[in-house]
Amino acid sequence: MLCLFLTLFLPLLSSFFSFSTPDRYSWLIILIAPFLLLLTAVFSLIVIFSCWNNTAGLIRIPWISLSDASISANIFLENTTLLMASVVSVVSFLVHLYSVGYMAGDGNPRKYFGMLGFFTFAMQGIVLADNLLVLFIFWELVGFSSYILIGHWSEKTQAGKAATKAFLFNRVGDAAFLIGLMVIWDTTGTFEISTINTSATFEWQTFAGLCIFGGVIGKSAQFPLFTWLPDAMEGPTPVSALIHAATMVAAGVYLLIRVFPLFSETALMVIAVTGAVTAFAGALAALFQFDIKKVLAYSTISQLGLMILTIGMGGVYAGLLHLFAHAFFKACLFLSAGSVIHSLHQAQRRDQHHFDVQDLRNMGGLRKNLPVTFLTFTISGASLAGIPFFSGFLSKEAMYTALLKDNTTFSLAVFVVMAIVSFLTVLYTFRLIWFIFMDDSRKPSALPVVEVPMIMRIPTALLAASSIWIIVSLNPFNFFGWIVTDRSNAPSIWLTIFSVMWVAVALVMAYMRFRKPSFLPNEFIADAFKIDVAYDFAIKRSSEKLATTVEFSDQRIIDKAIHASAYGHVIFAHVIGWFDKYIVDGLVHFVSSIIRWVGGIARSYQNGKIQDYILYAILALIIFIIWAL
Amino acid sequence: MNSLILMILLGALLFSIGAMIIVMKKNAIMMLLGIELMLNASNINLVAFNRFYPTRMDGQMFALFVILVAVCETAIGLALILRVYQYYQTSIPENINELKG
Amino acid sequence: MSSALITYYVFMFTAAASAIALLFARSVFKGALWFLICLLSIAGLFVLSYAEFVAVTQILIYAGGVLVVILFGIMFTSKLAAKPLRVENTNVIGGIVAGTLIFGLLTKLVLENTVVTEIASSPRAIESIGLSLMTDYALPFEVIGLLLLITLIGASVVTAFMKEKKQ
Amino acid sequence: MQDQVNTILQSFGWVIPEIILCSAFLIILVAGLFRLQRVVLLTLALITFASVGAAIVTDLYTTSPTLFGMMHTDGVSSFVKMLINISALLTCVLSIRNKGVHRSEYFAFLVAIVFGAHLLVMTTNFLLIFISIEIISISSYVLAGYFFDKKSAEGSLKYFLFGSVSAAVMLYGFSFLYGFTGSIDFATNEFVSSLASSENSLTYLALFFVLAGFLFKISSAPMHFWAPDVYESAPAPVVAFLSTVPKLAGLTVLLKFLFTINLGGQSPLDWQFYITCVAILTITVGNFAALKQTNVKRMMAYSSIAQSGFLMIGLIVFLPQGVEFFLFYASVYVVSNFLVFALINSFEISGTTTIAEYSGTGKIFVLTNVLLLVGLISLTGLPPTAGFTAKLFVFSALWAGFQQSGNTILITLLVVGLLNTVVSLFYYLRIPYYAFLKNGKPAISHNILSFENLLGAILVLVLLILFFQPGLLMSWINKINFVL
Amino acid sequence: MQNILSFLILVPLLGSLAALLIPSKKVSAFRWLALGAVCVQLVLFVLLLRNYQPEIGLQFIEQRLWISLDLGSWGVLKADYLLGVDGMSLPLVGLSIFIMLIACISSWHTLSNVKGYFSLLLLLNASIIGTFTAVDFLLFYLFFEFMLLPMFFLIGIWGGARREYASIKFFLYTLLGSILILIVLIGLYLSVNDPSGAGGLVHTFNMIHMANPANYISNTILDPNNMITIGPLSARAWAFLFLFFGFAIKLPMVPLHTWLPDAHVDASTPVSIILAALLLKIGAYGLLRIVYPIFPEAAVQFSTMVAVFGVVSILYGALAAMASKDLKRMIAYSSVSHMGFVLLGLASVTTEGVTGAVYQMLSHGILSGMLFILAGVLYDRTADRSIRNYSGLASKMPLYFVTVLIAFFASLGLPAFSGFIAEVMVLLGAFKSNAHNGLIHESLAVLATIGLIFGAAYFLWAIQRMFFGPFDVKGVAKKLELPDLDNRELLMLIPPCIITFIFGVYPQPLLDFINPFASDFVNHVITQAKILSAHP
Repeated sequence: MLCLFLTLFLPLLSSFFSFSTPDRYSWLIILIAPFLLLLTAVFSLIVIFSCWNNTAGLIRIPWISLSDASISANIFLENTTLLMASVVSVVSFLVHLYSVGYMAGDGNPRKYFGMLGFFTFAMQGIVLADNLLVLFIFWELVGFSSYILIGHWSEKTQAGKAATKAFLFNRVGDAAFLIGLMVIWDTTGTFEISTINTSATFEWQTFAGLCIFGGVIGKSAQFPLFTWLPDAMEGPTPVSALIHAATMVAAGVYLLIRVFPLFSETALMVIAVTGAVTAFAGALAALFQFDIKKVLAYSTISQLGLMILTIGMGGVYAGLLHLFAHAFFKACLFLSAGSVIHSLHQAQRRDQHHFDVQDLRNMGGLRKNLPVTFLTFTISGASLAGIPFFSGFLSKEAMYTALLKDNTTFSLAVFVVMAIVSFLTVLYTFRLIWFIFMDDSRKPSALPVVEVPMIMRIPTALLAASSIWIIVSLNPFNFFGWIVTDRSNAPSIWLTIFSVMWVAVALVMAYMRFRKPSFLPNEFIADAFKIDVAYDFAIKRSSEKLATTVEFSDQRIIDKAIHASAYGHVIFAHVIGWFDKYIVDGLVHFVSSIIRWVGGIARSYQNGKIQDYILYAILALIIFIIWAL
Repeated sequence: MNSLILMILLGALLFSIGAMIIVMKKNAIMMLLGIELMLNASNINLVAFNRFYPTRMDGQMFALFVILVAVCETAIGLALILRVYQYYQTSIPENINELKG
Repeated sequence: MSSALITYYVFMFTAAASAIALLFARSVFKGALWFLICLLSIAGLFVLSYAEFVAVTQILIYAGGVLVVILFGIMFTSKLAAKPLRVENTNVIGGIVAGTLIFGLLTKLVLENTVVTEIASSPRAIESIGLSLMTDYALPFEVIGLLLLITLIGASVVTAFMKEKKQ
Repeated sequence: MQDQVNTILQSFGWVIPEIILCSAFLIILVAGLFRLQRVVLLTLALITFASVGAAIVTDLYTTSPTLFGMMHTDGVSSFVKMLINISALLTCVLSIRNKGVHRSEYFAFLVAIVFGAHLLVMTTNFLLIFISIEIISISSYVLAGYFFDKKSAEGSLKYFLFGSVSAAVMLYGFSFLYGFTGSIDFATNEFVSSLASSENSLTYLALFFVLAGFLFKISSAPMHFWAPDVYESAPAPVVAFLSTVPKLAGLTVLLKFLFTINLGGQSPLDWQFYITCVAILTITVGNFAALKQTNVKRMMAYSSIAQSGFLMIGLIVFLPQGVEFFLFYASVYVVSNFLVFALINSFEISGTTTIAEYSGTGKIFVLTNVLLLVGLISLTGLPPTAGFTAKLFVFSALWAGFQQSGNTILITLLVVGLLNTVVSLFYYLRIPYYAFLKNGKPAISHNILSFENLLGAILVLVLLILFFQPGLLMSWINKINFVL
Repeated sequence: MQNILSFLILVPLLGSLAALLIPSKKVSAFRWLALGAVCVQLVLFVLLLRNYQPEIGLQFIEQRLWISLDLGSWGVLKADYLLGVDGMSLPLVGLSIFIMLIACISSWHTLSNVKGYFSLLLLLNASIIGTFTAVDFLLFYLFFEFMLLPMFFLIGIWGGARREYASIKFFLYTLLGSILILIVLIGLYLSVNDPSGAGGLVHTFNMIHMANPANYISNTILDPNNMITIGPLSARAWAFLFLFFGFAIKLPMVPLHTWLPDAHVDASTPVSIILAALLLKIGAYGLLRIVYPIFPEAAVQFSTMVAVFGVVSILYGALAAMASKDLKRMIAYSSVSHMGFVLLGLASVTTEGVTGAVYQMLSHGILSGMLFILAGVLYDRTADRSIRNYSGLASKMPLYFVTVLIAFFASLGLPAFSGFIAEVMVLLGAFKSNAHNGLIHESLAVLATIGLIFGAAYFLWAIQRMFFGPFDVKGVAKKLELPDLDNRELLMLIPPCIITFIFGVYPQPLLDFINPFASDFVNHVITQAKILSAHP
């Protein structure tokens, strides 16, 4: 119990400490904050070991009591929450550690570590809360810390824009979430998830579910509100790793898992379709990015889409598993990418040579300079790609299994989408690794790139270690383990084989496509060229086309639409402003000018000519008399 | 036609003509005459109506007092007209309009 | 038709005619004369209406006093002007409209409403007037005296201080 | 015969205040001949009004028998007479620094007007009404010209012409009323019964003519045209006097007249409706025309026109409470009005006559302007001044009248009246607005601790006390037994 | 203890008088005097708080006969000096004192005519406290009107460029509102009888008596049993509308709000603070204290209209704020938007809604005060309020950035700040209303939620434009001399930060005051409305 509270409040303490430390002692922060987070992680592991597989428990904490209703900030404990809590604290600790290196020399470590700690606290709040309103509060608070952290480098105009965009997109989703909360309060009179989940179906349930899912769309960057996530990469890379890959964006998925019983059939269907669209669009977009972080961002979108798709199809456990695995390998990918960026940046500073350190086209052949980073990047990339012996393979298998559970056309279609997405995942992962580390031909011109310091290598390595299969289950081809224990969802052996084969095909394809940017004139290659042509024709062209379309739609249509609506609002707002100034106020002026006009009339009879006065008086008198008689 | 009604109609005529003179004539003294005409209209009425009520002399008394008051008005009016004339060199009322608005 | 009645109509006619003439008078002086005729005719009507005392007062005070004062006024105010006695009209339409409206309204109402009753011949009223002045009308009688005093002083103030100011 | 003489002799006992006034008039005139100091004349006038006021206060609530066969005093008229004397007293005090007006005639005319007002308040006799109105008018014509300059000459001439015409119109109305009722006293049964029995539309015309005369006296629309021109050109104390004394006297006689001709609501003509229309017109014209005025006194003229409308509200409802509230309103109006004019006068003496010239005075004459502000606020009818209480009362009366008669014109008047309060604030605030908010160079730059400030402070105190304890005055008014 | 409320009013009043007696050269004496007076009030308030018993409603009642006029056949007209506080007014009194304290500190460096300034400020203080504690309608009206004049001069003399226009506009608008109130005030007291009066009729201004239909004199216009109709509506409905719009001007409600931006833009910082934090609350207070309890059936009848006005205010205010180029104007419009929530909560007549409405009043009081201080901080340094002329302030003024972040995010309804609790409560209540008492439709609550998005948009855009990017201040020569917050400003800003945070995290202490009031209120309105509208 104490451990649990410590897990929740130690990050807050860290945050508090960081904010209250004077600037002179800011070196203390980088000692204390990671240490406190280490404690958090330890305590969370203690909690998970001591409480794993216990029956669900509820810790009651009264909060607000009204005369006829009360809202309490209860904590709900079950495997899901415990798992998520430990993931959050462990990843957060590692990111803290990493940040010590990454953010060394940053002007404002107080704000950075303070907000990081605050974020961890809020995230733990989301995880542990049993009350939807409390959950919503933390939900918004993570959004707030995300806002601050994205905008950490406030001198960058882009950072500010990205932060604003992120918060506003989230706000749209949150508004829907809030409406959902209102419906739930109206119909059930409570916010407690444990109560809502067990209560009978109610009127407006689909509507409420969809509204809550609206919140998920915003937070987890789902279609159509996903464009904020790539932009959010303006923030420091560890932040992207923690918030925009491992935890916050996963909070939406987590929420879906928590309130799963709330969703009706229709709502689930919508959820699945949304997830599918997002997954596909994200994967395609990732394939054509040049910014290393944006590739990862689109990848995150795509993976989140997969989770949501799975949950929409009823595979809660599979979604959770993927969430768990994804948290580690994606965090590792980001941190590794961060290492690449960091080392290039350092080299660049030494060399006074300016180029975009995040652009794939400026990289190549870095594996010799950055061996550890190369290793961690590859391991986590493999996990992302779903290569056997990595956690990603197992979670993907679990998802396949979940999709194929009921043999409807819809589930089959969804399965196909998922397969395509995994295929694309392999492609872009390979492309990413290849371009950064292999392809020596495009190696940056003799830059003195050296490996990042130990404090950054260790967390990356730890995360990489967490991306192998053991973390999920002992059997590298079967996802049953400590997380998924229900053996009724057994994967068929054919599925495993298919999965392996599919990855292999994809790898081959990727290798063929990305190995050499320039083509060699020989027979074998000609054959390959034919395949290339076919591929070019069948996949590349069309997919490129599709991708450009998606990107186009993303950049132009959706973003434009959203921008347009934003502009529309601004224009509308200006119209309102104008309206206020001229019409509403004008009405007032109109009234006052009427008053003046009447006054003018009353005055105009006072022309100084006595005979006119008398005439007016007499006429008025006559009028009165005629009127009266 | 009853002579009494004629008296009253005569009064009405004088009253209206008095009002018209006051409104129309570009001379303060003419306006004064108009006022007198209106007062005379009242006097005609008072005297005429007194014949309905022969027991008391109210109407005639009233008319007497009206004549006296008319004298007072004329006196003060002429004094004022003279004074204005000193300042404005005119007795045309519509030229005396420094006060307006 | 008795001679009294004829006289009555004649006075009425002269009163009305002189009033109308006054309306159309082009000079103040002529206007004052028309007004004199009007006053005298009205005095005649008073006599015929058994109000001799009023008639006498009318002639003495009104026609005698007031008119003389007015003539003095005319002379004072016209000595400097270029066209001394000409009177022009203003507000013609308004005046005519107002005048006809009043007259029309009054005539209509008078004709509709005045109950024609037998006019009692009243006794010679001079004594009762005298008595009333000392009894019923004692207060107005006193007050009118005060009013005359006020007017006297007022008129003197108005003219006297004006002259001071001019110097 | 003997009886009549006896009645007259007995009547003298009841008219001591009027006798004092009458003698004071003569005494002041005679004193003027001796070229006495101004102070003496002023003291004489003050003593006169004070003693008359005292004489009235001694038997405020008694109702006299009919005096001289044509008037009587009762609570209402005594109260109004008291107000009139207070006004006259304040006028004298105000005139202390107006050197130009210090002639015996000035005070004599003040006394004469008060005398006329007394008669007007007490009488119900058409003849006496006519004569007293003429006394008031003729004296006013002279007083209005007491600047003895070009403008004041014009103002008093206009006043005279307009006044004479309305007097003539009123007289013409009287003559018809006499003809149809056979009585020249509207309090007599003869008058009332023949009015009630007559179906004669000429009577109503006559009543309207008479009302026109009264409306002239209280400067109510549509007979208000003279007021701005006269007020602008006359000295401030005279304006203060003219905007209270004749108005209160006129309102009192109008009150009696209206209650008579309304016949307890039995009149075929809905008098409530027409008088309410007049009030609405008056309030609106007064307030709206005041908006764009630049001369302070002219603005106050329109203000006083509008105030007549508010004063009329107390009469319109035809309820005894309405009369009580009218008296309360009148008292507060007198105090506020004199407060404002006292301060305007002190500015006028220093040559500040237009509103724009008040610019920047707020920083130098802080106290004067604050007191002025309180006065204007009271005229507007905002707390914490008695003006608010007074407005609250008259509007309460209006509401109650509406509750009783269900005449929707009353609720219209309520709304129009209150909205006009907003409009009125707009111009009332112009003086403080210029004084405090605008920067400017005042005509005189040194602060004089004038006695107007002292007077103003006293009047402000009265206004505040009456706001917090209206019962002090109302309990007095309550004792008045209102009978016609 | 018995007269503690009177003392609360008297202390600033005496302070104001004392300020008049001090020679105007001693500038600092006025500041300390004002500060001292408010501190005394604070002590008194703490005393009040300690002795407050949440379980009984109106308490600390002081009743003294003020006006008692015998009107003969009409009965007696009675007005009392009647003060009292309950769960709604007590926090508002606290808010007033707190804001006054801040305003005093904020006006520390007022230059011109310090004497007049502080005496007016104290006068305003007294009348605001009076308004919040008066239980007698006439007394309430007295204080209500009395606020106008000090405010008029505070805006008009110590204001900005167009101060004269703004002050006149402010005055006329609010006066128009109070005239509407006065009409109904007259009708009410003529219709209500004091049941404690022995025998005859006693016309009373007591609000508590007015809220009880049994006290109405039969056959008066506002008697609920006497269905008089004027035009299309009953007399009571008219009275409700008059009162409602009278107070809505003060609130301010769209479309009666246009005085607010002008008044704010041209008022000096402390005056803006008072205007936004306290004067706007008085409109809402009037609705809660007077309009709804006295005319419950009309309130229920017009609930949809009220809610629609609320929602329109929320959306319109937010959009207008979005279009504002001037920082203060934006904040002013945000006030319009926030006060819309009060209307919406009120219209729902549910416990949540009403609690939320009162909570929003308090929260907005603190937040708007803060926002105007922040706007003033910038204006003091550069004399420029245009949003687009600033950029990159975050690096130059980090403390300022932090406080702006807190204030803006708290205002846009970020959880953990009081605004969130209030808005959520209002929305919950509004949504629940249809199912619960059938007053307003759910879609209105949904629309109001959209207002939250707009609210976020304009605050965030303002932050983005002003604080992110490279540092620059256009059109200011000494742009590099832009010092961060000094101690005085921190002293003003930190307490509201803490308060809004505490009430956002743990609202229960405040709810313990508000909630009993809200449930009594809802009970009263709903049951009375049922009884009254059941009449034929």
